[in-house]
Amino acid sequence: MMDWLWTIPALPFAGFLILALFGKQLSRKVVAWTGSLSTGLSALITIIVGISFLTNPPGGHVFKQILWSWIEVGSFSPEITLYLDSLSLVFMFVITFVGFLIHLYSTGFMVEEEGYARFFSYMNLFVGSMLLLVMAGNLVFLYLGWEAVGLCSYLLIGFWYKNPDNGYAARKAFIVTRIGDTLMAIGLFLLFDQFGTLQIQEILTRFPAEVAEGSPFAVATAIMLLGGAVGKSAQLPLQVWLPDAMAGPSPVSALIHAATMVTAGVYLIARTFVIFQMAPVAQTIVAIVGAVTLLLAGFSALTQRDIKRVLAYSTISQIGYMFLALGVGAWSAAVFHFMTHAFFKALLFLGAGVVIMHLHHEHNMFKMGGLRKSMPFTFWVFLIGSASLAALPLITAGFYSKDIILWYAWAAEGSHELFWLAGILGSLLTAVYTSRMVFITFFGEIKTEPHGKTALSIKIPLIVLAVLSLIGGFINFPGNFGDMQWLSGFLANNLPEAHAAVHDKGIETLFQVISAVLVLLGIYLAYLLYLKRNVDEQFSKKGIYHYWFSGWGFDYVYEVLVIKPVVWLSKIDEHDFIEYFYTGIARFHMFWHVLFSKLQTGKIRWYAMGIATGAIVAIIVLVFS
Amino acid sequence: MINISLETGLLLAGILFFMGFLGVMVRRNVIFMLMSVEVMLNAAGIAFVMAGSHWHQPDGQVMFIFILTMAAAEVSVGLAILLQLHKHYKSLDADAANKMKG
Amino acid sequence: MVLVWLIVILMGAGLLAWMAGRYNAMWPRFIALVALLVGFFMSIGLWITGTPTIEAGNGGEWIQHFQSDWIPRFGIQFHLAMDGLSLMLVILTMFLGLIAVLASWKEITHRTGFFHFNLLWVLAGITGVFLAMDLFLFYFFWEVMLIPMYFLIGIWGHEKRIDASYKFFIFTQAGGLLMFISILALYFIHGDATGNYTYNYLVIAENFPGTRAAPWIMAGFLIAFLIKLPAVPVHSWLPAAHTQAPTAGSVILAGLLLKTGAYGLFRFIIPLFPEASEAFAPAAMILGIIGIMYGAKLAYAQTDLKRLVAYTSISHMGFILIGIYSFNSLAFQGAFMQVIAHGISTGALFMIAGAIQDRLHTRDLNKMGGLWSIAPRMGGVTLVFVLASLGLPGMGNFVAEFMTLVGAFQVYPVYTIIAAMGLIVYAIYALYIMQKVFFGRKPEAVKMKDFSVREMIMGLSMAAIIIWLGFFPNNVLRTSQPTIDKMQENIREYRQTKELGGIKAFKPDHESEAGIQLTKKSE
Amino acid sequence: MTVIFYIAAAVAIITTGLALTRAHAVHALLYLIISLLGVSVVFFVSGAPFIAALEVIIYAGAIMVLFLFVIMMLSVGKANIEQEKIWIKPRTWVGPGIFSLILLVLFILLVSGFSDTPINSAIIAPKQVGISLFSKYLLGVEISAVLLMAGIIGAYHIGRGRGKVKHRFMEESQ
Repeated sequence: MMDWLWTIPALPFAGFLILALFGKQLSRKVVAWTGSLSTGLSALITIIVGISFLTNPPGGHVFKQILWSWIEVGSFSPEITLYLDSLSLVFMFVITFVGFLIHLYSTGFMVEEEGYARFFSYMNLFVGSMLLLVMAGNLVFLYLGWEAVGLCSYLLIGFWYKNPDNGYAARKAFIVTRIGDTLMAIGLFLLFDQFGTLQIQEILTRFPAEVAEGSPFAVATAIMLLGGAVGKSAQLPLQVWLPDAMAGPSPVSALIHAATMVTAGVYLIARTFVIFQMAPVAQTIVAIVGAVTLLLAGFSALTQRDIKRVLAYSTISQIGYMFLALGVGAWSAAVFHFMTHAFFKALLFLGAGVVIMHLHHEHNMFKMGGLRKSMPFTFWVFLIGSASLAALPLITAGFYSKDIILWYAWAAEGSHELFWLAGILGSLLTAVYTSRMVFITFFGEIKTEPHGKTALSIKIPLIVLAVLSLIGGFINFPGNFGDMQWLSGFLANNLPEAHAAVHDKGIETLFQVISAVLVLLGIYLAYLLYLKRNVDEQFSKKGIYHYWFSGWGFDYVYEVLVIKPVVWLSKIDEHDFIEYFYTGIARFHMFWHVLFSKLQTGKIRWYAMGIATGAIVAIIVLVFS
Repeated sequence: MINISLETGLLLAGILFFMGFLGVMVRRNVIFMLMSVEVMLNAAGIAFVMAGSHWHQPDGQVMFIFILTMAAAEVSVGLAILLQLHKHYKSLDADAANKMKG
Repeated sequence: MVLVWLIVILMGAGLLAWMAGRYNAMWPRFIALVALLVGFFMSIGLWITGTPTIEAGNGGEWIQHFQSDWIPRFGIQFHLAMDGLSLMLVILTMFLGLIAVLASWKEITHRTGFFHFNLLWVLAGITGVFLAMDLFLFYFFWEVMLIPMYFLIGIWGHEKRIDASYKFFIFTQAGGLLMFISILALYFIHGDATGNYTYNYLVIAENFPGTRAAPWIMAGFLIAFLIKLPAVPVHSWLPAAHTQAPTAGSVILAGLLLKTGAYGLFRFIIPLFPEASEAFAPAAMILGIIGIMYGAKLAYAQTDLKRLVAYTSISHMGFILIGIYSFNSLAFQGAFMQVIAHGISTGALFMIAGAIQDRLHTRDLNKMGGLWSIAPRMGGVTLVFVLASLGLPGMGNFVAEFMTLVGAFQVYPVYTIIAAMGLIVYAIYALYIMQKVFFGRKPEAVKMKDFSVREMIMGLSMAAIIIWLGFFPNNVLRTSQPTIDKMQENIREYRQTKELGGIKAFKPDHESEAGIQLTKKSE
Repeated sequence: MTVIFYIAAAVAIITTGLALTRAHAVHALLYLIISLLGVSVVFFVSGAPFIAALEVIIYAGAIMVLFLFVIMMLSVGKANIEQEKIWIKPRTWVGPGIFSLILLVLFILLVSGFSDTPINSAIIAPKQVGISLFSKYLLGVEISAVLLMAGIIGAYHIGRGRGKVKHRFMEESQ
């Protein structure tokens, strides 16, 4: 069954090709079928391959499929290799499965849009590219997927191309992530320079032997890779693109900007974990980036008025948790949180999409309200997603994944108490802003009356995701719940296990209680602040609130420091100053031309005088000097 | 037969040459300019002949014959142009024809 | 003999087209199309039949070789030879020639006969440049490609065509004459030293001593090639010429003429002057980086679509400079790949720009926008090439740029990092094109037709090739590998002799008249 | 004989000077003929009788007569002579005169000290000239022939002067 591995990315690509080339000619029904079926089949094969991987693991828990030799020049010989291990399998499962659900949702959601085929072709392209990213066996191939998902993100953010703002957001997303990508490319140059290969596994095995721990090379490489990860995963300082990326349709936000693409950075760091292990400084930086990002984004999420922007900042914040986990060495915890986050965040985005759709494309939460009664189905699934995001204890998937991260933030070797503090503060914030969002949208008085009915193709994915948001956490219980850490165990085949410095189950339980209390406290706080009193109205224009609202002013700073100078620089020299040099040469000769043509009077006697003068000068110079 | 030096001969040639040159520069009438040119050519011929006599070689005289030929050709063309000039401008003023185009 | 035919067919068809154009405007188009198709399939055939030679060859075995006397008195021969490098470039020439003919099918209605004559002769000149192994013959073809191009710009160009054509002519001619001086210098220095006065490149390359004049001789070649490439301080002719030329002219200029400069660097500069090249390398790196950054910056500032694309060419050519002067085979291959990939991607962009201008009668980006809604096919094709231009993986340009950078990084890490920053700037201008032309709001007055079948065939075939290059670059790389290896070998040899303290000595070589020195050496 | 040389030379110089200052073209021409005759005498005494003869026959005879014909064709009238007098006012002579004088002085300086030995003017016979002309300078003779031919054709073509077109490259501008 493993030999079918190549069909997993190939199916979405085939779907993309069909839709891109013949999309115009096909009916909407065929388009919808092609789009979702290709992803669905891919998901099915993933599951089959996964089962066969689990039941009959290949040697070393690694399966490789070499398709063809890509580039071959001397020692530089990246191949098109698919690489399957536990890490990529988890990612593949989420990508194809959640991807399929979102495709299914889109068949109903996008039904009234023009460019139906275009949408599905881009989506299929995205799924295929994302699969390449996580299945790539060497870094160049990974980079291919990495850039291709960026492209799809660009295309889908700007899907409604007629509005220039969407185009701007799309370009911003692409260019900001491209900065990270370029840093990552430099990391690849460094690695190739050192090892003469870009095979991931070869680098990982040779790295500890050939590079000293903490050496400048290791740190530089790790930082460069981190740069790529930070760009893609919208972490500090390159997080500015993600809130604007909400200009795309909701399924896009769900698939690309919540569930899969933005977690590519997590995947990259987990994939190249050895490099980070060998560069402790860089790993600490990863943790710091994660901790700071999760707090900053949390505060920003607290003040947003656009429901999708709340979710966007929350995504940034949740990925911050994953980075924190990576930074403290809890590799599998990051992957676990990635998985549950994919479920509940996709659910939230899709739910928000339903709300937006039924309210005539209204994004502003303060014009919603009271939807609990008019849209009960949406309310309930949204509530489940929110509970999971807020990590409501015991019954939600978010609780389990976040709990492990918080525990290792405290207990892991080389961690710091501040990381835990940031995490716990973040979980309070998460509870507050999530509840705020739910309260404002679904409770209170009705401000806009929804219209239309929700199609079945939209409901099914929501139900499935809601279920997964609840039970998705049960595959990995915390250590003090008994020895039931199946996901970590599975990942341990390919990722090192986290080393806890503290092994006291009592303390672990204590911390769980603390965070549970804080979550409940956060919900109550939100109830007081946003349902009982309308705090937003009072603060909306003031000081720090405004500062948070604009994402801590990063956009403004970049505008002043980067964009304005670049635009200014290019506009002042639009006509190329070198051109003036050549024009100058031409002018110079023109000047002498005009001058000398004055001498050309046409009078023969004048010329004779000229000859006389010339003769005098010539004789004096040549003979008498 | 005579007792003069080459210098003297060349002096004669030089005087005539520069008189001719002066004529070219001063006169505006094309006929006179052509005449002046003839004088200059003739002076050059004198120089050749004198030099030939000095060294007892016929080459100087041969050169004179060439100059003569050239002068004849030049005068015939020059006078033809002069006629056209006169027809065109109704004048023999060399400065009238200063446009450098037909 | 096939090589001669390649050139003769083009030249002959050119004359025929000129004559036929007096009777019917359609005939020249068909004549040109047929001639180029024949040339194209001939060169593809050479590729297929030549592949065993290439793969068996251990460096420098010719696929095809033709040599006969031309002006024996001065040691000038009609000497053509084809290795993997020139083979790929000839195929590119024929392919882009086809594109150029198809692109001007509807655009050129005025004096089609003379137009196609010029077009075919430019192509013949370019083919000749890629094949010539006699320096004099090389110079001859160098001029052959220049003059018809001057006419193409000057007669069928846009509003400022006269200025542009003068500028093009003066710049390239100045370079050409400097090169000719260098060729003469090589001829005489080599002749004086060995007694064998010949223009045969292979003989000279074999025996040319490291004289003190070498840097100056190299400078002559180098300036000619840098102008053609173009590198930044001497790029000024390019935006004008590309902008004003008709579509076919722009396609050929960007796709092929610039590549003759790169080819010259590969073929002449590095093998003939290893020492001087090595001394020049840091400067070349800086020139390359300036080209990349400055070209991209200027591209972003433009509002004229064709001018924008023209500046992107300058920018991409910077990578070639960096690749060639890194002196390792990875970077060499990267630069070579850039030659091919950029030829196709920029050729396509000019084809599209020409199609837009033909429809809207403007190149001003501010008068466009939202064209996707009325021309999705055109938009899709454009998207592919815009992405290729920004170096998206999966396209040939990415392979080229990535290989160049990886190769260069091993030698000049700092420069390479700066050059890599160019990739960010590429994204800025490339997406700017898409946004300005196809996205955003469509002005009410703008109406135009989508791509026709003919244009779709062109667009899709080029898109297919660029993606094929992105995923299967090995086919191309394998073909050029022996030549690159040979270059690499030369450099290694030179470095060894230098380390031993010796200068490459004169070899009074009497056998070298045969001219197939490289083959002999490889045995 | 030396005296004859000096006299002839003086005559030549003086008549040339007169020729170039006349306002009336025919007068000038006549002075010029006398000057040429003087030069012819100079040739004769300095041992070149053949050249002296040619000078008289071709220069003073043929070429000057050609001038005369043209002057007659143009029928120079009184108005032209008045115009000519205005053109040759003394003031116009100053600048060119200085130039010519400087050049003459330079020339004299160049020539002086060249050779003091008298010309031993043994006669160089026409035979010698002829032999030299048709052996050593045969190519020159050929070229001269071509030149004369060109002169004839050119003179005919230019002088023909019918219609507006003087030459196919020189179309009338108006």
